[in-house]
Amino acid sequence: MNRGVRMVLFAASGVMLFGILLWGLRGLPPLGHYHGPYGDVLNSVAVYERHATDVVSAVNFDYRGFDTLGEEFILFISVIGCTLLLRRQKGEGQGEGGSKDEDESSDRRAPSPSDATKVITIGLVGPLIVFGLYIVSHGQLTPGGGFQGGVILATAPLLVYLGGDFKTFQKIISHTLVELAEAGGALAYVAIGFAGYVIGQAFLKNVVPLGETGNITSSGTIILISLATGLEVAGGFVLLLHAFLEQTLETLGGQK
Amino acid sequence: MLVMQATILVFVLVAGTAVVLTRDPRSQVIGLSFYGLLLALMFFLYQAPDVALSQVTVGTVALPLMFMLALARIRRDREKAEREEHKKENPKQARPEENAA
Amino acid sequence: MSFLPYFVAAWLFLAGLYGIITSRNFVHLIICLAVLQSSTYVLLLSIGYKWGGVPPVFAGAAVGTPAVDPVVQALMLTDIVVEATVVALLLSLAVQLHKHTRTLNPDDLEALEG
Amino acid sequence: MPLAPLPVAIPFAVAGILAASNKFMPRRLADTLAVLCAVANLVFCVLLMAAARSQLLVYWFGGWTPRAGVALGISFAIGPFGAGLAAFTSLLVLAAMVFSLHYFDAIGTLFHVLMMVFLGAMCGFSLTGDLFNLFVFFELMSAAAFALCGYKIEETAPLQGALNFAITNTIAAFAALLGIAMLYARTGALNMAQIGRALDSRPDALVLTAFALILCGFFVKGAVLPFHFWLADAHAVAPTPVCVLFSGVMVELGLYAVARIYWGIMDHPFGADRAAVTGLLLAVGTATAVVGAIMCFGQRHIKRLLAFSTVSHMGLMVIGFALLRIDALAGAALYVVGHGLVKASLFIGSGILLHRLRSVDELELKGRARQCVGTGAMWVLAGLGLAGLPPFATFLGEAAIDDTATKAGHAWVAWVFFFSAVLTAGAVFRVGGRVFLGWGHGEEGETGGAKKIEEGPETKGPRHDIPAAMYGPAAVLALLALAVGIIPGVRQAAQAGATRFADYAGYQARVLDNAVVPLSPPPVEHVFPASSMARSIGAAAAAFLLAWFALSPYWPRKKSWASPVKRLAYNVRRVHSGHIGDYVAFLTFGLALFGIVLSVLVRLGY
Repeated sequence: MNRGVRMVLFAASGVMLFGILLWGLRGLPPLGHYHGPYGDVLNSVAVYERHATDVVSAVNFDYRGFDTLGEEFILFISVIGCTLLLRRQKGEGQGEGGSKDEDESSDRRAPSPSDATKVITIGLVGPLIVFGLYIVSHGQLTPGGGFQGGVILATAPLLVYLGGDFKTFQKIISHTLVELAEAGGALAYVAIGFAGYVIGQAFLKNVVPLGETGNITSSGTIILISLATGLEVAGGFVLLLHAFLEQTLETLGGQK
Repeated sequence: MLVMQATILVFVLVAGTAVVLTRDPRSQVIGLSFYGLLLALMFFLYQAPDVALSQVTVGTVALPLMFMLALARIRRDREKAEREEHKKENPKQARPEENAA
Repeated sequence: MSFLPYFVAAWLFLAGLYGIITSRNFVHLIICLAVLQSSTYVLLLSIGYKWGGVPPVFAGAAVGTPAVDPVVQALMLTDIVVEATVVALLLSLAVQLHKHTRTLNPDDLEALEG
Repeated sequence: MPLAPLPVAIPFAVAGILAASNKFMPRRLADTLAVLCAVANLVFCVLLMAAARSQLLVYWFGGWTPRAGVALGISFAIGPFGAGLAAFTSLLVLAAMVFSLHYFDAIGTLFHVLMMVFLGAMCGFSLTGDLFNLFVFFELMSAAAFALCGYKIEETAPLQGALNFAITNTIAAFAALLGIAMLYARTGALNMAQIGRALDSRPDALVLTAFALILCGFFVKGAVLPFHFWLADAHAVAPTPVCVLFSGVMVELGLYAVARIYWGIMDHPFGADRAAVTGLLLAVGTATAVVGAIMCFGQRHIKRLLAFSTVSHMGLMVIGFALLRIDALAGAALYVVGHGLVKASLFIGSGILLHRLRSVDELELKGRARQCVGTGAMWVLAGLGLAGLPPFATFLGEAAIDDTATKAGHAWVAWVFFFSAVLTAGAVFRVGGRVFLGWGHGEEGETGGAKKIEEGPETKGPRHDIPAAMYGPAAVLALLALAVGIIPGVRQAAQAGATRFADYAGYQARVLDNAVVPLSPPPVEHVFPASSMARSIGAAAAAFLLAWFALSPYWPRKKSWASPVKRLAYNVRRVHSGHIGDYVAFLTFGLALFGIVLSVLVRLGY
């Protein structure tokens, strides 16, 4: 089909689809009139049953923890997939790096940041890590959790890179360790699932003492899963960003 | 509150449409980052702080970053291809440049 | 107002489709896919909303305060992960495709005709 | 201890271990682990299937059993069909892993990790009883599939195919998610049994739209017209062991999800409008079968040819489901197994050709495989299975569907099966005749102008022999397709499974109230009408004749472009442009079409 025919087909069917969507959506309860029961039941029982004050985390890591296991593996497998898809091919990298051709593009290399910028960006790394850890470890109490905190943690090495310290950056994300963190986090999630299973309870059953509500050690496996997720997400996003970063750097040569 | 909730929806609608209609990928990424921020704000206004936090970290930082890096790589490939083509077309002209570099 | 979020959801879905169909650049196309996906965010969020509800976090509020639905929020968290990962996979494919063909325009690709 | 979580948890754990030890695990150890995992999964799923015969197995993750009919957590609801499909998945993954022992020397264990997660996701997809969990496994399966599809990044076609695959399937997933969200807003539930119980007896605008969205979402995975475009692009270019899984089971899972949702949720709301659903699905099923068959015959790239044959056979399976009757459903299940086995065998056959002769182009390979007698024999055997020759499992399924359709007043359905069998099997025999016997001419234009797609090698090392790990799985799978058709009691088991699967009230009672649900499957007729036997044999014979004709000097060549048949085939082919914009335009069209036609039919009380 050429562009014109395609647009005519889309215009006709798009209008119809929009119409039918609106027609169907009219059947929804008006905004603000959620009438349960699923969410209301959970809102009323989750805090007592799980000693977690953030019900979203309780749903995520306990009631519907099996969904989240799948979700973590979506991330896990995408990272594996991206590593695979962005792998270096034969004749790529060595041949290109350092050739005369590439030196021409040296002016496109990120300009070396000033000392002040360096200090600020590197100085931000510490608070960022603390913040990320806080979010990960308080998932059961306040908004946040393994996923959100993990992404924050993953941006810390990036700041090092922005600070211009590529060597340290490379060292921090020494692949084996990050890969281990990513796979280890995913594995830990499955292992927590098996913890209930091997003692004769259901898979992913919350078998750890629940502790006192409001306490950082409360909520049993919820916080453990949150930590495992944090590890996996942090590792996964570092690997993702690194895979893309490597793509942009590989033609620069010399820096490796 | 109601006014804000309605306004943010209109903003999301307009921003989403604008992102789609922007044809240059680089400005589009900036738009996407802004759009992600609007979505996060919307989540916050609709009492979803957990999701808002997620959206801020992913939608406004991680995703646009990935897009930027991918675009940088693509641009480099393109420029390299153009240089090669340029060299093929007039080899004499290209050589001094190489030496200079 | 009571129908506005649903309208926005349907609109974003269609806008994303429009962008994908008219796209001349795979990166642009992937961004449109992200916009298309945001329609599911808007729909999920609005169906779980409750007038006057507090966030489903009872750290400050007492249990029993009317709160919005926590389930849709958990679903949205999953949805956001899906978005990030699908975008990452698509981008890696696009980057590799560009290495081979030097183009990202779907119009210029003809390896799979017929 | 209950086995229910193991088919998902064990592959995930193995994937985690393989990924963690990526750098230092020897290749052979990774192979062994992956093969063992597939074997363990197969055993567990078969045990589950046996256990599910007497009663639906319900497993609540985290121990969250429902309270007063409200499901708090996520459940697996395992019937014979779900467990059977998971077992079948494990079997094909096992075959693919054994076949790939000689594959991909270069890239560590990442391939194994992807395959293991793919396995776990497909098993979870077939066992789950929760609508959102279905979406999660759909996405997980897709994410693994996208990466596997684009595995050969050295070539252009796999990347473009993977992009088309990923974009269409992702849009589909979000369409389905919109539908799921709409059902959740209406019922406040994500568990299928609970949603079904909460819905009214007649579908209103919301339920109609939601059903249409979910239907289309999973039909994109199921490659049903007009959503089928991605399939050929993805299959033609994916590595052979991945093709085995794509065609053998992943595509069928899309249809399984639709059937699961229909009988888990929609059977009661649509109870008075079954004729509307049947009418719509019969039409799209027939269109899919016909277009797939025409496209299949016009290909020269062998894997692409097989991919279009999958499209055509998916159409036939949709017909089996569309009748919404237990006998036809049992037939469709048998057809899924039979087709999956022979198609996997054929794909492995093409993989052997690629290993041995470095090409999967029919014209290029003319006569070059003369010495591969075993592979050739296996190719023809699997081709006969594809044609639905008795006593292959495909025949059992086809006969059951034909029989039910005739009783329901759709006698023409049998001829759709006939048409599809002649063209797809005819194409397979044509390839066999040309490649293994050297018949016909090797010029361009033989197959009507299909373009050549470059395909790089997948293996290193010596090519003068075919390792047992390659032809072994192919032979075993083809013979299994034969065996399934011969073993007595298979039809009764399928019938019982279908009865369980379609037991709408029993499903809800079992999942939500933990009730014991008795089962009395309707008896199966032991003898098929002679006409359906004769038709199937006739189809195989006609396929042979067609293949012979296509290779003979009488086959009309380039000069006769004007002939209407060729023009039709040419126009059908032109629509398959490989352009993602076209595919998404058709997807939009399909979404609108399904929504409107379904609504109109139901509202008019068709």
